[in-house]
Amino acid sequence: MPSRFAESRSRISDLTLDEAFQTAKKLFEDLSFGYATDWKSEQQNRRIVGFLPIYVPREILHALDMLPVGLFGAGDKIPVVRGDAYFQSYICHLPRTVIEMALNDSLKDFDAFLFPAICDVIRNLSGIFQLTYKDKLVRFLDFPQNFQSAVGGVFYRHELERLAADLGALNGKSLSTDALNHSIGLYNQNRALLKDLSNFRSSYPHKLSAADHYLILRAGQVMTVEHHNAYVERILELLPSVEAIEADKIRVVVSGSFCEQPPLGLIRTVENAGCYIVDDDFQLGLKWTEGDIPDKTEDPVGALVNAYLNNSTFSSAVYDGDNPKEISLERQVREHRADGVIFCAPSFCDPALLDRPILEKAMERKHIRHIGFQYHENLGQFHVVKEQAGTFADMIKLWD
Amino acid sequence: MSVFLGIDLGSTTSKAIIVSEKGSILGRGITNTRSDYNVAADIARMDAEFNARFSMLRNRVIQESGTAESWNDLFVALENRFHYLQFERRCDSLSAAMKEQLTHSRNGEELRTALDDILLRVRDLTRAKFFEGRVSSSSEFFRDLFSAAYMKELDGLDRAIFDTLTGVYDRSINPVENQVVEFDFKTLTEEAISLLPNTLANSGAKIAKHLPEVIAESLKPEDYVGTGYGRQLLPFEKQHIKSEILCHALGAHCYFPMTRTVLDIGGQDTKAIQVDEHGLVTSFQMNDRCAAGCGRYLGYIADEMSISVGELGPMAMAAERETNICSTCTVFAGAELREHLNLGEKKENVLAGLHLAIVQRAFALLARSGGARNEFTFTGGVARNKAVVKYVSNMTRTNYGDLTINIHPDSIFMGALGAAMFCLRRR
Amino acid sequence: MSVQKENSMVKQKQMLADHFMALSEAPMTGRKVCYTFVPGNLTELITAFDMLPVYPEINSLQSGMRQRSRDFIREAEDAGYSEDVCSYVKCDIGMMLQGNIGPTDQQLPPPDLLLLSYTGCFVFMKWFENLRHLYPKAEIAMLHIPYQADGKVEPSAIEYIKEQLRTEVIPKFEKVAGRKIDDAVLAQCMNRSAMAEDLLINVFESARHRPSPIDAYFGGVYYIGPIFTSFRGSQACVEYYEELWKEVQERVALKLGPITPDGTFTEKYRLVVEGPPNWTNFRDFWKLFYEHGAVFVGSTYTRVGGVYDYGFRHSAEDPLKSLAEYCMGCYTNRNLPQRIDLIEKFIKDCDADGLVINSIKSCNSFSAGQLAMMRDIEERRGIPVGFIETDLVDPRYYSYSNIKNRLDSFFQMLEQRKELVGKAVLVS
Amino acid sequence: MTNETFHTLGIDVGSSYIKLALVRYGEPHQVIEVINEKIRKRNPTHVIDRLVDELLERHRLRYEDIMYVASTGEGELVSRKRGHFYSMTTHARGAWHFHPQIRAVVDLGALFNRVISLDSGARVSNYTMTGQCASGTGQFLENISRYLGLTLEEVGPLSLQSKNPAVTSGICAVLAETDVINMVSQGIPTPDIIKGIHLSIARRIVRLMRKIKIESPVALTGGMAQDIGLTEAMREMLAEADMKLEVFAATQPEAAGAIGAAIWGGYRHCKLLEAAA
Ligand SMILES: Nc1ncnc2c1ncn2[C@@H]1O[C@H](COP(=O)(O)OP(=O)(O)O)[C@@H](O)[C@H]1O
Ligand SMILES: Nc1ncnc2c1ncn2[C@@H]1O[C@H](COP(=O)(O)OP(=O)(O)O)[C@@H](O)[C@H]1O
Ligand code: SF4
Ligand code: SF4
Ligand code: SF4
Repeated sequence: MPSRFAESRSRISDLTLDEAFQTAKKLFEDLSFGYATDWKSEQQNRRIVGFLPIYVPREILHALDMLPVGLFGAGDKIPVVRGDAYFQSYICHLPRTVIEMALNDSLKDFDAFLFPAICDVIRNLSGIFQLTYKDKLVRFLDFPQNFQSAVGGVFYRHELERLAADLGALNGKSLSTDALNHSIGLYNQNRALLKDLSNFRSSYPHKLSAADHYLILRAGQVMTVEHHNAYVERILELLPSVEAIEADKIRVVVSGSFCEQPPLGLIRTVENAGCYIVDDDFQLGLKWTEGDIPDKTEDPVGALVNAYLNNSTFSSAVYDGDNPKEISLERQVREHRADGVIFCAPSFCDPALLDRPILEKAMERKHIRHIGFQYHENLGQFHVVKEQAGTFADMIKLWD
Repeated sequence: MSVFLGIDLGSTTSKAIIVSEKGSILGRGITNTRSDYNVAADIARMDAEFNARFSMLRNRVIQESGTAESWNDLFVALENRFHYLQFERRCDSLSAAMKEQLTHSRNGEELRTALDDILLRVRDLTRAKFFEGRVSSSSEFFRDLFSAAYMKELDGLDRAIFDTLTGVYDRSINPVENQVVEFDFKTLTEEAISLLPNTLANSGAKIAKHLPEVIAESLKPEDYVGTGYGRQLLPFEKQHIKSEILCHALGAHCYFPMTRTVLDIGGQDTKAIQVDEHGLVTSFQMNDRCAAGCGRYLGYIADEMSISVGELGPMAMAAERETNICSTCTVFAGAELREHLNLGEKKENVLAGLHLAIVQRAFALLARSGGARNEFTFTGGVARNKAVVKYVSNMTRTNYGDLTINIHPDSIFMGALGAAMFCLRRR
Repeated sequence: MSVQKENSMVKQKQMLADHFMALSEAPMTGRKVCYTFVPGNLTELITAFDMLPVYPEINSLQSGMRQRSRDFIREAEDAGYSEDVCSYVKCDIGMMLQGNIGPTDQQLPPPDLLLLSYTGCFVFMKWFENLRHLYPKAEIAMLHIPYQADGKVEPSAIEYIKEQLRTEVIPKFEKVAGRKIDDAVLAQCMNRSAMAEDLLINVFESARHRPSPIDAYFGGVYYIGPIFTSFRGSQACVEYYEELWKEVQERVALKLGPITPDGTFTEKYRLVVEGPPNWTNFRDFWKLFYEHGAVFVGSTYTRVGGVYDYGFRHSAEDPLKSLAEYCMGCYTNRNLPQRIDLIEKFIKDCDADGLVINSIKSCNSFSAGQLAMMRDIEERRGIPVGFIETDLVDPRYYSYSNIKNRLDSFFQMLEQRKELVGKAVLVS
Repeated sequence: MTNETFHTLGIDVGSSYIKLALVRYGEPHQVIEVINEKIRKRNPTHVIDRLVDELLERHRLRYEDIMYVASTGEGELVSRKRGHFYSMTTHARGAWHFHPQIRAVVDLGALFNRVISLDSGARVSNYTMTGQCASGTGQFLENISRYLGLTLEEVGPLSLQSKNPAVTSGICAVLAETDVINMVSQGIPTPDIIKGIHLSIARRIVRLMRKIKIESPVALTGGMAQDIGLTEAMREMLAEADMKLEVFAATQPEAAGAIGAAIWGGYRHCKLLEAAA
């Protein structure tokens, strides 16, 4: 069968930067998930597993010969017709486009759906999927908020094993130590590459726009990890020779956009209004684990569990008892030499918005300038964003 | 004969329906809603009553003569004249009020002469329009007819007179419109008959013969129900007021018994209603107090472009594609429209985008109420807009498959019919 | 008209007054104070350490009823809390920012322990993270309750909760209380809880009678007061339910409807309701139903602090296991299909004419998915569903005319149905 | 710093009005002329070009004589500009120019309202603005006055005559038409209707003002600041909300953005000269 996306996987080494961005854009815009269905059709026993924001242990899926595909809503790419029938006006936008895609058959080739525990909306969306897809595997994945390995760890291991067993039943595979170690290695590599990319961007923000950076990351939510590794590697090769002049813009960290994604137009508007986004939490799931996970152990599931308990990044979805998020954010600002923080969260997002006062106060204590606004993924008018970000830049440029 | 009355006091138009005890529609009446809801209701009711008497008259005449064909044209001509006479009477009150205004004016005399002249021409112009059958009785009301002709007459005048005379009109129309003008059916009909062309004088006489029988029939309703946006302001007792949702559903059910979903886009609100096989509502959704997504949205856009609502649809139909409209808010959409036009986008395309936007919003509401099911009935003033109808049909097909879509030219009366049928159901 | 008061009501009032008195005296008496949440609350444990519980949600609720919430919410929004987030949190935080004056106009003591046992809602976690910043001195215990995502309780989840109780929660209690847990008190509490739970279920199930002797929503929120908050496991609580059950039985015998603030009541429609009530306009809201002769025979909100309808009772046998099971079972910790099943059970058991969903703007935990539930119920039972939107304590989201409009149509739907069924116009 | 003076030009492109300010920069800065013209469905780019040419001609200046042309508002539409500043920065500066004692500026424009807090040196320290809904903005007021058949200039004085303001809820800028007609029909006197509307606009603005911490005194800028009825209504609403803030309309409020842009332009010009030197 001729596959539309196969080419993008084979021809990496002579890819130009432009082509690379085109690929990412195409993947971003393809709401029928052609890449995934092509990949699935190439071999029997392959399965597609859709997951919602923000984090799932993709290593396990990969080891079971499954393609994890991130479902991050559909932005403004589809009109929401039936999705609104499921969510009242005061609920965030992401679940609407997800359910819209489910109802318009975009997800028909998916074999399973995972709903990580991050908020009540995603949690209840799992129930709607249970009612909608009676014949598919719909799993809610609880993450422990207790970080003792004898307590939360035991529970999480159980969750992961149960998940692996349920998923494995879909294609008759079971989790092998070797396969999982191998997968962990690949994802370690992926995170390292993305870290390099992000460092590059932070050092040369004029050579790679935030929107393109974003698209490269987004591609990682659809591509196989092998493909994405090669792809990012190639981009890293090409980026240094980009010719561009650094503009007179301020440097900002964007915080709060961990789940429902800001529209590309918003990311562009912020940069055009004079703010280089030097770090963000847009695609947090890809960079969830900090550092490498041991990939040569007897107990790779245990390694994943430990990584979750001890090496997770910070986010509004995780209890931060011993690891206050305001300190992490400060560190992020320092590390990226940012001039300020833009709190930019989805409307009606309880986790992000309830964190905001805590974070804002902490920034004020440290005299870090900040502004905040809210968005929804299909926002089309960026006027207000432009003015707010522009004034923020004016403020810092004219006086600081 | 027992008759029943249903009144739907909408935000833009007020409708009345009279039905017989068997549930057949005897008469329909419609007028523009004005600040005094009682007057609007009264005029609509009167209009429906006249309409009913005309049908009775016609039935009798046809029964007697045995042929229907030739009479139809005759009755159209007769009713046009009848309506013109009403126009004339109202014109008289308005003229008086306008002149009254001028008495305090410095150069009053001079202006009065000018005004007299203009009013005469307004009358002539409108008479011709009526006599030639160029008035659509369900969407052009006294106010619209008068102001159209009047403004046309004022157009060429010099600035000062123009301003004074528009001011005079602006200040007079509201009070006059809110007075009830009593008409006597018999007198008016006789007069209308006398206005028929000479060639039809014979037939006119035949009609006149039946007048006494027809006016002898009582059309006093045995029971009545009011509904619509303004229903709470009607001086009706509680049992005579019903929710517009239920009335629209029941009305749609009467027109199209297979209806399971009704979408009504009116001037100030949009309703999506699910109905069962008995015409009972099973669920519904209504939009909030925001103009985005209802008739006023289009009205506002039309104002922005200085065209009439009637022209919007045809213009949007000529589009090559739909410009993407980002704003939800009506006012912002208006600003966006200007931006697009300044950037050189064709106005047809922008309009198409605006039409699509309103339909998308209506469909979100529809989805919330449970989606579209077969048969799907689309009603309300906005259903007269061809472009909206096009998008409604397209979106229905893509989202809900091949459904039968009902759009009745009379469907503006659905709420009123439903209200009338309520009376019947509770007998 | 004078408001009718029954013994049980008087008793409950006294219990509350005593409790708040004890709280206001806590700084003097030295009793330790534990802030915690209603769903999945561990009252038995708190009592076993002789601590006094404070429920921030109840404070918010009371502030709403006493028309203070608008101010408190504004205070919190001024402090940077978004308009979009749960108003319970804002109301509570606003109250603290204004001096923590509780429902009885006495100042509430600050917490010695923040017991974050969060069942069925992620906002609870955020809420406590915020409280932690307001009370940096308090000890914090976190108890994570997994979700019943697959419609059943995984044994691993019970183990997980037990382990957390053993290694995290109880040690923190012991640290704050300065002593070990009193197992005998705990056992006694568990047994008394079970007794009260039996009686409560009797009361709820009395709604199967025609006319229903209780209103399971507007009355129900009072009936659950003692058992869902500070009193479960106490003797006073058992006595309250004995009294209540006696009163209900009397009304059943006399074929009387529920006691209402406006006196007698003739039942016309029997409804089930999903979602919490509105507190800021509670009476107004009740009237909207009362005027139409509607009585609620089942309500899911009265299950947020525990679902006892399927037989669960607290038990002294393995107290930690029992507490874990209790936490897992609260209403909003159940998945949507389970919630639909419970609603359907109420509709069937009590032969209800319709369902009302009061969708709360603040509460994603309840509200996200209600429209899907509505559709499923409509399909399963073919009864009318009225969907209204209000808020718990944010008066800005209570629009009388909007609700009235929707409810009028809903009741006319019910009426039409009754009329037609009565006239046998419905051909089947 | 040079003690020379030079000319700068600020162009504020709004959604319904275009404002120009010609400034002689140099302590003290001097506002030479401001222009305020309604766009009236014309292409704004053309209007801007014509206005600039006329203004220069009137003052016998060539384009090269202007050291810095700064745009603000919808600045993309200004082709001959050197730099762009955002509305909140410029409105703050424009108001501060006339009233250096102010600590906050509230800009009441055609589609957006903005609240800006300043420190004593005209530095913007915090700000917020309206977004999705046009209720309570200048366009809303324009619509209402049109429904009532009044000019914008008449609205303010009439409002002050009200004795018994009509009660209005948060109303849509478009559907307000019906409400206004209803009020007229109930025989409510025009001043009371207007006052009711003013109070409802003021209520929204005050709610916006609560969103960030601001201190007194507060200058109002933007087109609606010319409406004395609204200013009065704001004072009443502030009192009702127990906010002790002194508000007053800035001098030439409608041109504050353009003036601010011209002044910032001068400031940047000096900076750039310094950097080049
Ligand atoms: N001839 C027409 N062509 C297109 N649109 C129309 C026409 N007549 C009315 N409309 C639209 O219908 C709306 C009024 O609808 P209607 O159902 O009468 O409302 P209501 O019941 O609220 O009075 C108007 O706002 C206008 O947008
Ligand atoms: N003379 C006036 N009196 C009162 N209000 C006015 C007057 N002139 C203009 N306005 C109001 O000011 C608004 C325009 O304000 P402006 O600050 O120019 O907006 P923008 O910059 O967004 O175009 C108009 O919508 C109108 O409501
Ligand atoms: S955007 Fe926020 S509220 Fe919405 S699903 Fe994501 S985390 Fe939950
Ligand atoms: S968003 Fe626009 S259309 Fe909607 S209420 Fe506000 S002003 Fe009216
Ligand atoms: S979201 Fe709902 S359950 Fe959660 S804290 Fe708020 S009101 Fe309570």
